Formats: sequence, C-alpha cells, structure tokens
Amino acid sequence: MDVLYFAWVRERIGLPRETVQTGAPTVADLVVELRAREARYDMAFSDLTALRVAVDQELAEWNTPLAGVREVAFFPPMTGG
Amino acid sequence: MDVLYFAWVRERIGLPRETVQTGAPTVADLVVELRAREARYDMAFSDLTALRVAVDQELAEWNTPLAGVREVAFFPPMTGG
Amino acid sequence: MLTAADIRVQEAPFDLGAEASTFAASQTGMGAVVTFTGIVRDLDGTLDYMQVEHYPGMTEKALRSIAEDAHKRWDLGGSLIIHRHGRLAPDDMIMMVATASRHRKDAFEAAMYLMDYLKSRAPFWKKEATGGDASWVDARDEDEEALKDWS
Amino acid sequence: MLTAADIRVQEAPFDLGAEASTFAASQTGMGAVVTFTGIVRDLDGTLDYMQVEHYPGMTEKALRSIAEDAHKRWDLGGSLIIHRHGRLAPDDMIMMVATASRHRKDAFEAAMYLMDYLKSRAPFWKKEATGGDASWVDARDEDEEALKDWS
Repeated sequence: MDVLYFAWVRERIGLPRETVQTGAPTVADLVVELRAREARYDMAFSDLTALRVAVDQELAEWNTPLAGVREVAFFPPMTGG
Repeated sequence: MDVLYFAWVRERIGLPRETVQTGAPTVADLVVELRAREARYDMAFSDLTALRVAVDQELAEWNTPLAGVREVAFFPPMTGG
Repeated sequence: MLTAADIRVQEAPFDLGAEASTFAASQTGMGAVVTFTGIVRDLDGTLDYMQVEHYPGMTEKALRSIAEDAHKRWDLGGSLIIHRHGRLAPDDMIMMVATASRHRKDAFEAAMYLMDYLKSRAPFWKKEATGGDASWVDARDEDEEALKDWS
Repeated sequence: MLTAADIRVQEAPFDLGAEASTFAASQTGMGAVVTFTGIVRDLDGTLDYMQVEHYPGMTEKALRSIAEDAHKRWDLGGSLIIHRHGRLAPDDMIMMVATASRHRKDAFEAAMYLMDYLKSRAPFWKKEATGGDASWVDARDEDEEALKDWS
C-alpha cells in the first residue's frame, strides 16, 4: 500500500511517500502501526484532530476500512482557494 | 416644476416630460391634479401600487412634500440588471 | 465619503474580460475579486431585441448611492458598476458589477447587494420586442423581496 | 452525469480577463455569469512568496466532484475552476471559479458553494515564506463552519 504525506506531515516525517506492508484493517490501525515505528511518525500523528486522511484519493475517516485499498494519504486540513 | 414620465407611463401619457404649474403640497396632490386633466393621465395613474415616484431624482413616497422641488418623475417599478 | 466606486452608464458595449482584468489589477492588498455579468436572455427564442430606458440625471446618482452603501457595509477595496441602455440584442452583455475585498465573503455579499439594489432601485426599464410586438418587462416580486434580506 | 464543468489544476498563471470572456462567450441562454478570483495577499508587507502544495491525482477529482455537486444543486450552464500550485508572488492570482446560470441567485450561490468546498475539501496547502521563515497557513474554523450553511 502506498502511503503519502503532504504539507507539514510530509516535512515532519521527512518523506513524501512510501510503500508500507500492512494488514491494518482500518486507517486508525495503520496510524497505530506507523506511530510505533519512530519518534518522527509518533510526533506527526500525535494530534489526530489536526489531521485529515484520504483513502484511494477520496476524503475518509479514521475508521475507514483498508481492505483492497491501494493508496492512503495523510495531511493537515486543506487551505486552498 | 418639471414632471417626467418613463417606460409605459411615458407611453400612456404620450410625452416624456412637461412643465407643470402647480401648488400641490405633496406628490399625491400633484397626482390628483394630473388625473383631473385628461383620460390618458387618469388611466396612467389609475393604479398607484404599480407606480413609483422620484422627487428631485431621489426615490420618494406619495406623501413627499413638493415645496421647493424642481423635478418629479413617475415610472413603473424598475427592472434593471 | 469618497469611495473607490467606478460607475458607468453607457450605450456602448463593454468588454467583460478587459474590465475584469483592469479592475483586479487596480486593487492592492485584496484577496478576493467577484464579478457579476448580466446577459440579455432570449427565453423562448423569439426576442428580436431589448430596449433599455433609463432616467438620465438620476441613474448615475442612484448607482453611486447603492455603491456607497455597499462600501459602508463591507470591507471593500474598489467596486465597479457598468450598466448599458438603448437597444440590445440577445446574448449581449447588459451590465456588470465587480467588487474587491480582503475576504471572499465580503466580496461575494457586496456584489449580491449591488445586484439586488440595482435591480429594484436604479431607474432602468426593459422592454422586449418580439415579432413586431413590444412589452415592458414586469418587475418581479422576488426582486423586491430580496432587498429584505439586507435590512 | 456529464456536466459542463471545466477543471484545471496548473502551475502556470492564468489570464482572468481572457478566461472570463471565453467562459461567458461559451454560454448560451444564460442570464448571469459570476466569477471569483483569489489573489495572494501580503497581509503585513513581509511576504516573500507563497508555496502551494497539492495532491496530484486527487486534486482534479476532488474539484470535479465539488463542481458536479454544484451542478446538481443549481440550474447552471457551465462552470469553471482554475487553481494554481507551486510558487506564487504577492498579488498573483492563485485561483478562479466561474458559474453561469439563467438566474443571478443560482450563479452567485453556486460560485460561493464552489469556493466554500474548494477551501476545505480540495487538497491544497499554502505555505507562506516571510524573511527567511516559512510557515504553513492554518485552516480557519470559519471555513469549516461555512460548509454547514449548505447542508
């Protein structure tokens, strides 16, 4: 599964995308796995209210299932316009 | 005093402006005087709810006083834009 | 009060693109520019032309007063109102407004306010000529109602 | 549903005047065209540049989905969304939307809807560089709140 990071999430984790081997059933479970990796992940995900997630390029929720999903992206609230 | 007519009021009365000698204290009194003149005036002013008035080029009311006024205009509700 | 309102009443066509560009370029520190353009509609394909009558002398004053009210109500940079009169063909641009503000909400609301007041408070009257017949466009109750939203 | 929504995500500048003219000219039977243009503000005169990041792949889809929702909700002819990414200078135009409708209220509301959803639901992030420092622009609560007006 491809995991993408944007804006300050990308900067804190230090890379824009990576391929992750995971059996996490939901986005929330994937976040738990990522936080366990290293301090920079742990910090980036420390406040989930400050984060948004997209699953296969559509906005999703923390409890969105990951079965069959190819791409998950984490980023702060959007500020376009 | 100059009296101006626009849109269908102008068409019904048959002229765009005229000079009127009047001592009418208010717009409503002027309307009474005009209606007494001829049938075309009487018809043009038969439904005041379908008319608007401007006094010295500002929207006004039927009871607006005419003392010192130079120009009164009668017309239907506006349809710009 | 001196406001940065540009008011034009004219028979000649205007160039929406050029006006929008010039208006936006003349603003400094504004984050949002809104334009509205009104176009002559041919509702059922029978319109030969539209004749727009106005009240020279009052028209520009009325538009300026509406614009000044908008500048008092919202935090605006500049504003622009162009309204044509005379004979117009279907699909001709009849009028436009533009507003600039630091905030998008102000720019949008001020443009809607200008349109709502211009519709019912500026001395313009439209007559539609269709197949030898010509009739004055009736004012719509909902246009008058729209003003209540702003009071 | 096939909608007449023109969506463009690009690094290059766009020409507001040319886009507004072309958009209006491409409409038939529409009485109202509204445009909104967003401009990079330099709030306190210290902005060196703004960097706009986006999510290639998702961005255009998200914008198209927002536009299709607007076409379902309002009686629209065409709509246009252009949003830039990359490095922008103060006073640069960052994005624009345009809407066309037979009725002015629809054109205005649809343009406001596009802006409100684009602000909080399209994957763009702004970073401001000022005097050697750079910081991500925070999302504003009121932008999220604005979406509630449409539900």
